[in-house]
Amino acid sequence: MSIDWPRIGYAALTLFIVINYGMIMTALVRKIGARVSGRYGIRIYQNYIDLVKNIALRSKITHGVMYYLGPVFRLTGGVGLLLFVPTIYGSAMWSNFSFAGDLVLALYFVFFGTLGMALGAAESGHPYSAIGITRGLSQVTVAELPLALAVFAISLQYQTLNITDIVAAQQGGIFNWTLFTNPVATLAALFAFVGTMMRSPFDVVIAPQEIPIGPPTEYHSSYLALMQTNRVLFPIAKTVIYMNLFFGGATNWFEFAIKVFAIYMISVLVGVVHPRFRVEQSITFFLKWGLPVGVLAILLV
Amino acid sequence: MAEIAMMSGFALILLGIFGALTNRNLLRMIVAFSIASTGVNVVLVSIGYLPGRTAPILDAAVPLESAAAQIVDPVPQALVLTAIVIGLGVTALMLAYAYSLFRHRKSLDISDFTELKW
Amino acid sequence: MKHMDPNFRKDTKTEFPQREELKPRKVTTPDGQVIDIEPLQDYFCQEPPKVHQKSYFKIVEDFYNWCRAESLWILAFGTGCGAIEMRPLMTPRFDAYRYGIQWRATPRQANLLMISGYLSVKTLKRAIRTYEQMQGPKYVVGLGSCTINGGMYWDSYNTIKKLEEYLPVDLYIAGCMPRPEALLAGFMELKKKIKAGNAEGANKYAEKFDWYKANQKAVIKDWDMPDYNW
Amino acid sequence: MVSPILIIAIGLGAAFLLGFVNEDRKGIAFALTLAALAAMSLIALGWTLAFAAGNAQTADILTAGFPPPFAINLRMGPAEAALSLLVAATGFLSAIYMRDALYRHGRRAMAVLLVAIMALTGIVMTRDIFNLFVFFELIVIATGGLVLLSEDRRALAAGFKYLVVAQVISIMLLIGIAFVYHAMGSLNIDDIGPVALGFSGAGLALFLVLVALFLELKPFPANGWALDIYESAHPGFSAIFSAASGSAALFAADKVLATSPAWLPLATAIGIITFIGANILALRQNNDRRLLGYSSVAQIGLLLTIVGQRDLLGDSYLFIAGGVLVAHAIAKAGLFWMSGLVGHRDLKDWAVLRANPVLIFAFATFVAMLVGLPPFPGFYAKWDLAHILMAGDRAWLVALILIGALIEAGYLFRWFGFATKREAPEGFPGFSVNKMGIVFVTLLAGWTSGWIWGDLSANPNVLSMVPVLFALAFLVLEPLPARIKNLIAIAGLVGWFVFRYPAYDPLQLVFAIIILVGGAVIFLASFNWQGRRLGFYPPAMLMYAGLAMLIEAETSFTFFASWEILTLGSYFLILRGKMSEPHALSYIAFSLGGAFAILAGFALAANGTQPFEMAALADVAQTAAPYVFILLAVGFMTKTASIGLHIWLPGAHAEAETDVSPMVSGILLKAGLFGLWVLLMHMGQTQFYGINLTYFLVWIGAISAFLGGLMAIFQEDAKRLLAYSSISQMGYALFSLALMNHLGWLLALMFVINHYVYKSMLFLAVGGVYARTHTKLMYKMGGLITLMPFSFVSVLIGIIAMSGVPPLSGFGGRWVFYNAIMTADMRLPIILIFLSGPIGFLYLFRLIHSIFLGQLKDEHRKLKEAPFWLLVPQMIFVLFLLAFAVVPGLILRRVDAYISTFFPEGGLEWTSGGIISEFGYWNPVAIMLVIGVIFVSVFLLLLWMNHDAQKVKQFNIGFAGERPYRPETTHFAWNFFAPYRKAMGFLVLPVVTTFWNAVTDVLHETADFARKFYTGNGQTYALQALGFVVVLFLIGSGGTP
Repeated sequence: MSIDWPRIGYAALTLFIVINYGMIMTALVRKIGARVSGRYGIRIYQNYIDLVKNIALRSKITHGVMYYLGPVFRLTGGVGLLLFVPTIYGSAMWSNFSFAGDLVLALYFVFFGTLGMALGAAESGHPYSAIGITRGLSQVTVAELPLALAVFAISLQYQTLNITDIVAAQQGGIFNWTLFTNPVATLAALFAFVGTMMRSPFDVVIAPQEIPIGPPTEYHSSYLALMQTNRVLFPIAKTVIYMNLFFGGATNWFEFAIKVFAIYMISVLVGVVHPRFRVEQSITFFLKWGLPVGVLAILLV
Repeated sequence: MAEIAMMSGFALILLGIFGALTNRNLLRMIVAFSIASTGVNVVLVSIGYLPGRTAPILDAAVPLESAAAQIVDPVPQALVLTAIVIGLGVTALMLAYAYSLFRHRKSLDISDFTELKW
Repeated sequence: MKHMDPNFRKDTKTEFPQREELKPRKVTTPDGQVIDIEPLQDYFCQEPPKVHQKSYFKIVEDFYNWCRAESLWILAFGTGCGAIEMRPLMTPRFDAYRYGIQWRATPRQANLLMISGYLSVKTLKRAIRTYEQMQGPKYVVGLGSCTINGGMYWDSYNTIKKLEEYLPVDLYIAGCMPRPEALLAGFMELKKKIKAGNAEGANKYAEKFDWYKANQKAVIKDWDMPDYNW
Repeated sequence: MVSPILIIAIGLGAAFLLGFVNEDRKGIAFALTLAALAAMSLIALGWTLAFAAGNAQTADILTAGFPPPFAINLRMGPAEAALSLLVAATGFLSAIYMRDALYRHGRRAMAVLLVAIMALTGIVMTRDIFNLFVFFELIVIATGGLVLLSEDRRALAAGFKYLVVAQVISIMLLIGIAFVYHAMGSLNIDDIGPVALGFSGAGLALFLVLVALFLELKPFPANGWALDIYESAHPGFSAIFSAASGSAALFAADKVLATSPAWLPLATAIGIITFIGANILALRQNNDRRLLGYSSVAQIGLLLTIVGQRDLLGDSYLFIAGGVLVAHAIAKAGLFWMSGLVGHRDLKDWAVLRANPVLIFAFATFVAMLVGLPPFPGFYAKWDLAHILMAGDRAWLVALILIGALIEAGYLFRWFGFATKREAPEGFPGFSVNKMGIVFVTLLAGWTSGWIWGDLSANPNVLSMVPVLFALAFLVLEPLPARIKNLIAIAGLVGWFVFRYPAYDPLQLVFAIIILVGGAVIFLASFNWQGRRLGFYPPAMLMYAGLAMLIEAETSFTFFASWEILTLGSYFLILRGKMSEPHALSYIAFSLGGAFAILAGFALAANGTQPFEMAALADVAQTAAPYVFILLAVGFMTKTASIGLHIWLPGAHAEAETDVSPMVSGILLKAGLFGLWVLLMHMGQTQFYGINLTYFLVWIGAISAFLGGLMAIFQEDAKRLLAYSSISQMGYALFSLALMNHLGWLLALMFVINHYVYKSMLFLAVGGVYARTHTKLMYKMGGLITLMPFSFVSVLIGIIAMSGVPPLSGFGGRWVFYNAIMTADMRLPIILIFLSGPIGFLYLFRLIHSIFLGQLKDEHRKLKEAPFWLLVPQMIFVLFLLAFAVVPGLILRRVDAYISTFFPEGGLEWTSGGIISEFGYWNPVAIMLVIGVIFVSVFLLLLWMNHDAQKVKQFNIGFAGERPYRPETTHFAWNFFAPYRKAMGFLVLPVVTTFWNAVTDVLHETADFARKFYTGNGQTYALQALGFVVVLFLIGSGGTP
């Protein structure tokens, strides 16, 4: 098997672009939030400083092997997810490693980082980590359900599981987007989107004052740096999937930036106006509202 | 005649069984069963009886050739004999039981012997 | 101002028994073997803190110090009434975020410990633990007169007077209480100190570890933890 | 050939002769008795063998030289010969067994015994109805005498009660005989012409005779008197009373009934009511002998039912009735004899039998014989009976018989559970060698009868099948050390696989690999056990034998026999667990219930044709097909533990031994799946009122997958969690099978493989942890990762594989799943499947977290890694999972091609660049590479930055300024998914358990209420007997004009 160096180069470049874009974008989003509440907000480059600061910490501790590997799993999950999904439509190179698997791969690889992170955090032996994991896992199982149904619906609609093909089917005008051809499925997927972005009202998982930020409570220094990197990367990787499936994909980096930002803002907008759910409330919420929409989506296709 | 015998036989049976089921005393039950057995025997004999025929003894009075037309059916009578013998045996056994029960349990009331149940 | 009580908690007669859960104990393993458990040895890391060297290249260390200064993560831990003065810093009026100052709920991720006001002996123990659990380089800021000399608690039987005897304080912000503006000014001072490479409290703590421990143990009679809380 | 009349003559003569023996010369008297009984047995044996060899004709013996009806004649035919042998041999063995009692009571008792046996053979042979009466009366008298052999004082009262009722019966019998004679003019049974069903004249006469004969059979509910005898008499006599008297009386009834087929329905009705009624009442019985009494009554009821069906059974009648009768007689006699070895009368006191493993084996044999399991005669009989009745449109009767049999199996196996699991009493004096010898002879007779019936059967003889013989050989090997036996077992499994390899088609091959090779791998873990490990290998190998035969079965008979064998083997295997007594019981109850459904299904499908090829399922008539489908599906789903039929599984799998859990979970469950596979392969498109039946299966599978997972996440017990997970996984497999498309089947097959691997691996890992921690409660563990790294790795790999996260093999399953549902007709059940995927993630995470991560406990600080031999198979599984993840095609490709023969559409394309379906693609190698490279890069990056991290201990956590108090209070593990319980807990309310509990409660309460009927008062019993007759008469005469 020959190594496809250009492809690896493009993948690295994609990673670089997306991480930087994510660093800026998340800072921007926080800044927007600050401005809305009348504050000046953090500096746009604050994420970089925090990252370097964490890497520059002099003392570190470890609780064991899984604890050590947790962030590795986490970031691998984020990077992998990004690279397994075609980023820019119409470019073989910007499709990165999407030849390795289709939509199903992307959907299941989401759990890779979650699993590793949960294992690592659990090894720290901190009860708050475990509580946070419980909450996170409990919530995500139900939150992902509408997405699974929506994905099923649109893969039936397009009769393919190939993401590139799904994007291709949405080309040629805004009204070809799944958003318009299948609004119910899109709505269902957005339930899942809002539910898994770790934003209010679904952020009881990392409740800072109650269970000091939950799973990562013992993480610091470079561990935290890896997780911070993933924190800017992973939501974008996930947003890219939504963008590809429901919002027509992106044909160039500019479109990519706009669309990702816009989709990302959906969860932000929902978050800033809603107070936090308890876990069982969010489970009930998804079953009561997300699930019926999802069911409708697969019945209507 | 045969009907009367049979009727009285059945009456004895019913009487006997009624007695056996209503008297709690073991001895009375045994006597009642004897009555019932007698009733059965009477019924048996009455079945075999054919009016106007003679006893099934093959002698000069009843030549062998015409015996089948002259005698009453001998089989029920033979049965009765057997039944009586067996009845005797059973009655004796029951009496022995009653004796033994009384010796061990100082009671002849059947309703006292209910430790085996359910 | 009267002098501070020279005999503050100098009573050495009273014996404080070891906490029940920290006493060595014998337990039976599932196989029926009886083993000794020394909770302090078995459950806590016994390593002393290390003095960490600066980066080899000064330019790298300067860059790091700049980053550390511009990314102050304060542990959300209020020890006294001064805690209430911290909250306004998050509001639009003062908005400390614009200076790279954020609050963290876990000591693992924080690098600035604000001792916000008087510190009772009981709280001191928690403050020490928390400080030791933070990862270096880490900074301590004493807030208000109470941390400097006991302030209005100068003759209290259970409030420590000089914070620097127990933790390496980088900066005091005087006042009773200091207003948020003063806090912001203090942060600016701290930043300068960090950028100049002078905020080496963690190393100081490690270097003078025995001295700090002696001071701490002198006032904390029911010492129920390892010497250094990793 | 010796004249059969000698049987009677010897008995009678010896009895008289005994009168001449000096009262004190007991040895001589006893020897005489035994000699007489032996002679009687030998004559009967001679005749039986002659009939078996075809050297003898049915002989009529004219006693007085006159032909009937002028004199009494006896008949010796095959049935008579066998029954005489049964009676005489039982008498002979019982005589030896009762030696002490006979010595105590002297020659008179021996004479009475001889008379009893003589009279019983007389009943069997005589063709004269009055002679029948005489023999019956002789038996009454003899019984009255022999009851007194017992040391139990209560026997006296029982005997009297018996006599009272016997009097009533004899009155009726005699009147009946008299009127029959009146009507027919003959006392010879052969002269009793066909009497039409009626209740006047000849009808009434025959009714009286029949009803008296039926009463001799102790029909339910007029049988209290007999039960008292069973309870209080000497067990040796009870054996005669149950095995010999019952059989003889039944034969008498059969003789009379044979003359007038019109009366057969009466026998059927009484028989089936007795069978079910007595079995229900037995449920609440704690006294062993009384329980055996109920069971005897029930078995005779079943036989009467069979007698009632003789019109339909035709040529098979003797085979069927004989099979049930022989099984009943041998087993019941054996059990009564065993009861004499047990000092106390409570069922739980049978635990004393554990002092001798052979006795336990004998107990198991007798229970299996009574329930009608292979390889015993009852099994063949049951099989033929069900087939003929089904073909004769008497499905309702089959249903009733099977229900009754199930209830009987319930209390018998419960009893067996008591014997193997309850506290054995202290200071046990030891068994009487004499009595034990008798039991062993009976045991031998049981197995011999099994072989004979197998040989007589039109179907293959189970005892001549190589795997079964191999398994049974382990009985002989039991004295060897466990490790040697283990080696032989492994060699056997692998050898059989190599031997049969060429004959397998790809589907069979996959199952064979899992069963045989997989079984061998799991056996590696069994090397962990030392000593002799009695009672492990025979059942385990029996289970494997059943499984190995199952996948090769071509006819429905072999299939069913294999099914029963594997059920039986696995039951004994499961029962070995420390706390598994109730769970093993519920396992066998459900399994037998399922097996009976399968039996009914096959019988219905065969419609009388035997042997019935499995492939012929496809050709079942349209009218019957849906019912066949439902019956078979329900049967198979009890094994896969689909929801509703699942409640046996968690306990059975969780409480089993460490190496048994993977066997019964990883391998045994596949039997059900294989069954469903075969079913769907042949009958996949069966419609029921226009609805495709697979739709129901899809729903059941989806619901099982969902609820099984949901229940798993709330378990605190690690093995229970895994067990519930099996329900979920099997639901998944059922779902995908029932999708009825190419990829669905491929998916099911991947589940078969994957589930075997990771469930075996996880069970072994948890078992290894259990071996060290001695607890299965997860919250009591924690932090074991550093102490048990290998176990951790296998659980970790298992979790990644099972939850479907790439890059391990579980993902392949999910990918195929998505592709499979793209072409599925149904969409709604898929929602449940979507939800159950992540739920699987939850419970698996709980498993690994609570055991290996978190806080290590005081008492676990010095634990060692799991035992070596438990780790060996785990590591093999880990390697396999990694390999299977990269090159799934090695196995799946062939199967994919094979499935194409059923579903040509929708297959996969296997290219070098990955696997391509109609809708998507998947490249396992690339996935593994990409993830691996990224992971390693990130890891190296972290290592570079954080290589100098200080290793800290478990209490060094940022605990809000405090420090943890103790590990127990710091480990967050109990009720781990509390929010889930709050939100979805209502879905896992134990509805199904409540339902099944209610079913058993109702049965038990009915039993408890109804048995009050037996007040213990002799007069009441007599009244009941009379009432029985009257009710019968009223119902009968009301029913016929």
